[in-house]
Amino acid sequence: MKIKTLLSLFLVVILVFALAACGGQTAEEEGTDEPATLTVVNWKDYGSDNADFVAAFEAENNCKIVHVYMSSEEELLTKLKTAKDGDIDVCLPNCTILPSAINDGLLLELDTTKLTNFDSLYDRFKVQEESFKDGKMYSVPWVWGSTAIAYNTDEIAAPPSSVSILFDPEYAGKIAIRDDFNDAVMLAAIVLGQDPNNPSDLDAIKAKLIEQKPLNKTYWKTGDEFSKLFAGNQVAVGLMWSGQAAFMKQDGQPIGFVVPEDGAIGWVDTWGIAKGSQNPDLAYKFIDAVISEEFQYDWASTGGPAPVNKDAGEQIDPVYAASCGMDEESLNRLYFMQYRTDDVKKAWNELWTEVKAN
Amino acid sequence: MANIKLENLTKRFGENTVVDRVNIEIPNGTLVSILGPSGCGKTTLLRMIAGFETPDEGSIFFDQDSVVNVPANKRNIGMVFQSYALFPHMTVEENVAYGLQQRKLSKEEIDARVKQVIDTVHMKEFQKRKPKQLSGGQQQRVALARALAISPRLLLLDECLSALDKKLRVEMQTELRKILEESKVTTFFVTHDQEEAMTLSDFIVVMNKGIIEQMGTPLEVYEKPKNKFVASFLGKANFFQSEDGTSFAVRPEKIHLSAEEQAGARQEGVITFITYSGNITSYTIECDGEAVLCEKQNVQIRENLKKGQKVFLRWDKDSEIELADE
Amino acid sequence: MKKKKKLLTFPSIIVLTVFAILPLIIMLVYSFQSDSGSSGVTLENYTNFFLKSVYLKLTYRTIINSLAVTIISLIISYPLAYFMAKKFKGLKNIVMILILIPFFTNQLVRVYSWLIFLQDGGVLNSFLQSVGLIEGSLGILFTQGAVVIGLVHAFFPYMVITIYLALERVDNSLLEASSSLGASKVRTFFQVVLPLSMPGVVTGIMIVFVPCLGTFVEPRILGGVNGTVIGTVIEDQFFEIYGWNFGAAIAFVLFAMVIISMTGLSRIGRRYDNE
Amino acid sequence: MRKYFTDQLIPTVYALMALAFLYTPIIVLMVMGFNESRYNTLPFSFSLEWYSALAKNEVLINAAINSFVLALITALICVVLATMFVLGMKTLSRSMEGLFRSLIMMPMSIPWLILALSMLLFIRFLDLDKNMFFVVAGHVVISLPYAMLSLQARIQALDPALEEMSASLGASALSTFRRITVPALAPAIVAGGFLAFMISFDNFAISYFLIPAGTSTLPIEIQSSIKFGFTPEINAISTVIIGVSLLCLAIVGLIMGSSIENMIGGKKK
Repeated sequence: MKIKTLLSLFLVVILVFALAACGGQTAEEEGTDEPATLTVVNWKDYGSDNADFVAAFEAENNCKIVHVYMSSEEELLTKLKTAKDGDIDVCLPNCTILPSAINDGLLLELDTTKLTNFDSLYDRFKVQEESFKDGKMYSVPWVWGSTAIAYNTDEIAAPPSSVSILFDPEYAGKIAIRDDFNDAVMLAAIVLGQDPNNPSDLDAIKAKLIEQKPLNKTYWKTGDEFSKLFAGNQVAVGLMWSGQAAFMKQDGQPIGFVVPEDGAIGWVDTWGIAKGSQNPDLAYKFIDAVISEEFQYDWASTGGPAPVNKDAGEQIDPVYAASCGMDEESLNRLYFMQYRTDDVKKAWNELWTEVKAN
Repeated sequence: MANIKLENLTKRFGENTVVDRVNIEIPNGTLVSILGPSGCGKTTLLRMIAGFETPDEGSIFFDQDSVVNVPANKRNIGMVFQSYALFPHMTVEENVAYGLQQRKLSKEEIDARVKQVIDTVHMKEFQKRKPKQLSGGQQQRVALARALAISPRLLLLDECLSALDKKLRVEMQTELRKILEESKVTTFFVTHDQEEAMTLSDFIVVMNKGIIEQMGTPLEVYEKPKNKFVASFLGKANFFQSEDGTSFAVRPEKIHLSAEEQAGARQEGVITFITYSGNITSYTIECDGEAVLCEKQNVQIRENLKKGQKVFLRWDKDSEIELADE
Repeated sequence: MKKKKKLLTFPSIIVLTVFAILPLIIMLVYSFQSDSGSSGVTLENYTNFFLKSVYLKLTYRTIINSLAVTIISLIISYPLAYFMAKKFKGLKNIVMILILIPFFTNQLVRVYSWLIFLQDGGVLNSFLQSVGLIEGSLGILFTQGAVVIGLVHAFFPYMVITIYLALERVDNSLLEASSSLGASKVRTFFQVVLPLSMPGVVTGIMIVFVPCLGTFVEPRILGGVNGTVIGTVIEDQFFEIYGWNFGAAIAFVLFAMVIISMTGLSRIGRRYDNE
Repeated sequence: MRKYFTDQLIPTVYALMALAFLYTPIIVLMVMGFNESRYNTLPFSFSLEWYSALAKNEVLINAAINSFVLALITALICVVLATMFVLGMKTLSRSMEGLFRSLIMMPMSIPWLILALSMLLFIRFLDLDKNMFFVVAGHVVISLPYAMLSLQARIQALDPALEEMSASLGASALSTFRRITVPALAPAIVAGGFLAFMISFDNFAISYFLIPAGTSTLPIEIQSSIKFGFTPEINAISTVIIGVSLLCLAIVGLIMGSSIENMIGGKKK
């Protein structure tokens, strides 16, 4: 019968896939003799997936590194929350979500004595507030950077001294701030003289952002968008990450980067080990490797963000460091993004939605 | 080829009984027309014989074998649909060969049989064409050839001529009859066209509302219709009441007209309408407020009857057809 | 026989039920939960959506955008489908393939290519300047116009396909019959061809309008500061804040709107569907 | 003359204009793959550096191959499911048919992001591991409506008498299906498979949330690159994909051209 044949065909197809799926798994399970696999959640093209580094680490530790890419900080939380034991070994939460991850018990408590390079960190990163809960440490800072002013050096000769340049009608149509509620609110707070991490008057911030809105060419969402618009001379000044600005500069773009006197937004990315990791020892080795002097120097000097490793930081050419906001002075001007509760995030997000819908 | 016997065949669609306890027995090699208005159940009957519908009750026998549980593709039945249903992606040849290929015959056997059947329907020069490149009549022949190629035990033709124009239809009727006589296959022919039914068949089954009203040879059914429905559906008829209250029918051509009063005149009336159509002339006569139709062969040119004229109607007692009570 | 044939629909239905309906029920449950973590059933996500003018405003903007995209797609697609079905002979397969080929590229990459093409000083701008059509900058990128262009580009080929398939079923002999009855070509078109192709048009409208409502990539990238639509709000709820409950609620409101408009549309379609 | 105008010239010009619109971004992206600038800026300066970079980029090439295989499997399953569905659909009552059809079409009206997250939650709810089976299932769910659309249109045009006729000629149900139904539906099956392939090939959300670690697809690679910017290697691989698919279609067209034409052309009287 036709029907029977089709039905059985369908069943066969389903079965084949089920088997293939199971087959894939059993292969993994059987592979206990095979090198262990370390699953790393990070941004794509963000240091740890550098092919040379991965190859060297794999060879040295007889293991395999698998990268899973995240598409936003919150989405990393989703990944951690929906992961099964062993799905994820190490991940890169930043300080805004770190306490959420720690409070939900998604990260393992760390023993820094297992990290030979921990002592080389700048002191301030050894005691990064968000990494701790009840005196226990759950993550190790890796890199830091700023979201500050990137400008076209052909059009703007002197480094802007204030973030208020992003509110300056003189540059109307040549400005691009980021489509991100956190950056937007903090930026407006800096201009208004409020505490960027605890703004007192959200209504004023909203009004300020609405006032600023028509000055923008666009709100950029991805680094790709910004770099293309900048290179295409569509945007002359905007909010940008220090790392990407450095990279673009090295690539020959006429881009200048400055943390202005009134400050800008700072961030710290940290490594944590996921609860349920099957290879915690390997995870420690991995973290130790990426906070090593060698790794940190290599990356920071080739367009990466700023190092947390003091030995690495001191090797970097001070002129270069200053040009991409890695210097001490810039560091001291930054308002580092802090953890925000869900309610705060929700309020800020809604504020930003209202600005955009205005 | 086979004797076909239908016993108590019944089919219901929901509340509707579309075929109601039908009994027919057909000897080998007969050409049977199933005649009836649309919606009378004739197509459903045919589809049950073909195996596309399962009867709710009753049985179908090919010779001694009950086929109710035999699927359509095992019944060895040739079919021709009104739409012909030629396979559009196959050539004439391939269409005809299709049924033979299902029978796992050798290529030589198939080729020989295809050639033979295509010759029979005079389609040799078109055998490489696709259906859409053929005219309606040609498609019809291919459909017939395809059905005949498998040497079916039974051939079912479903309104297969009605898509053709009148002239072509008459031609095809004759040709069909010839082909069927040669192949001696038992044939069921479904139609709503009484003329076609009479021209083609050995036997006519008149259906109405799911039941068989009457069956018999064309002569029997025409000359001796059992009831008003059959009488009026097959040919034309005038209906009268006799004094004892029974009703009877008289065919228009059996009525004699005369201008003068004569012995045995049964009715008198006034001519209200005359139609001349070459071989016959028809008169509509108003008798006691009833229209009576009367047809005359134009054996010689007559002219004497005019519109508005008073005429007398006469017919033989033999021409009166007794009708069963409704 | 009929009963058995019915079984043929089951594999699809089972796949849909197991891999779409059941999972979505979980999401539906989310939409009725408070994000504060308490487990009770609440309507607050829905009331929040309907009581805040900003969401209604964005919904309105989304609908207007989607309508514009649908209408423009229809204007482009119908004649093209008509020409393919009725005028091109051997060419139609080639045209069909050419219409589908661009979809082998990634949606994001296509959108970024529009960005490059439409930007001031970009290809289009330079071209128009050099032929003297405009002076200065074009200013079309980062407007609703650019969003509509991007969305029409992304969706109109599907409409071409559905309309083409419907038109192909319209028998040419009907057109001949109509003109033999003395109808002009225009009249034949409006009284015969158009009604008979309506099912395809209705499907085409659905296949463009419905996904347009939930889209976020094109508006975000091409729409500039005013590129916020309901789709981007949903995206933000899931990616920027842990707002699954509210995000799910918006998605289901959107879904309800889709159901309503689809029911209305299929009524229209059924009126023309004589089979 | 007038006939030439309405039957040839206007349709051709119109089709060319529509195709020009359709190919605008495609040509831009192809050209930019040969441009030296990483940021797609003008003036154009010819370079093959992105192609040579692509040739060494195993990650991207593997991801593209994964996408291709995934889309192929999805398209095959969709075509089988959709064909079965439309064949069975004819026997359903009108209201059931409507219900079933809207069920199949539903994934078109839910943002795929939400569908993908729902499936992820569902898998976790059942305490199962992410695996390729679920990725394929998710792709089938979202691609099925598109395959269905083209098949539905065709099945309505399919004369049921053809199948009955085939049975009366002694063909088994399978033989009828193979020799009559499939050829009659073939253009729609091909078109439906093609659509399903495209939807799957370009899908990000479902793959992203359901795919097991260590496996990637082209859309995942592109979406993940975008945070810091993708290089014109992406343009290069897109160009290669378009080129390869055009080449395949041209070859298929040359070999099967006449038979496809016959299948399609054979439908109408």
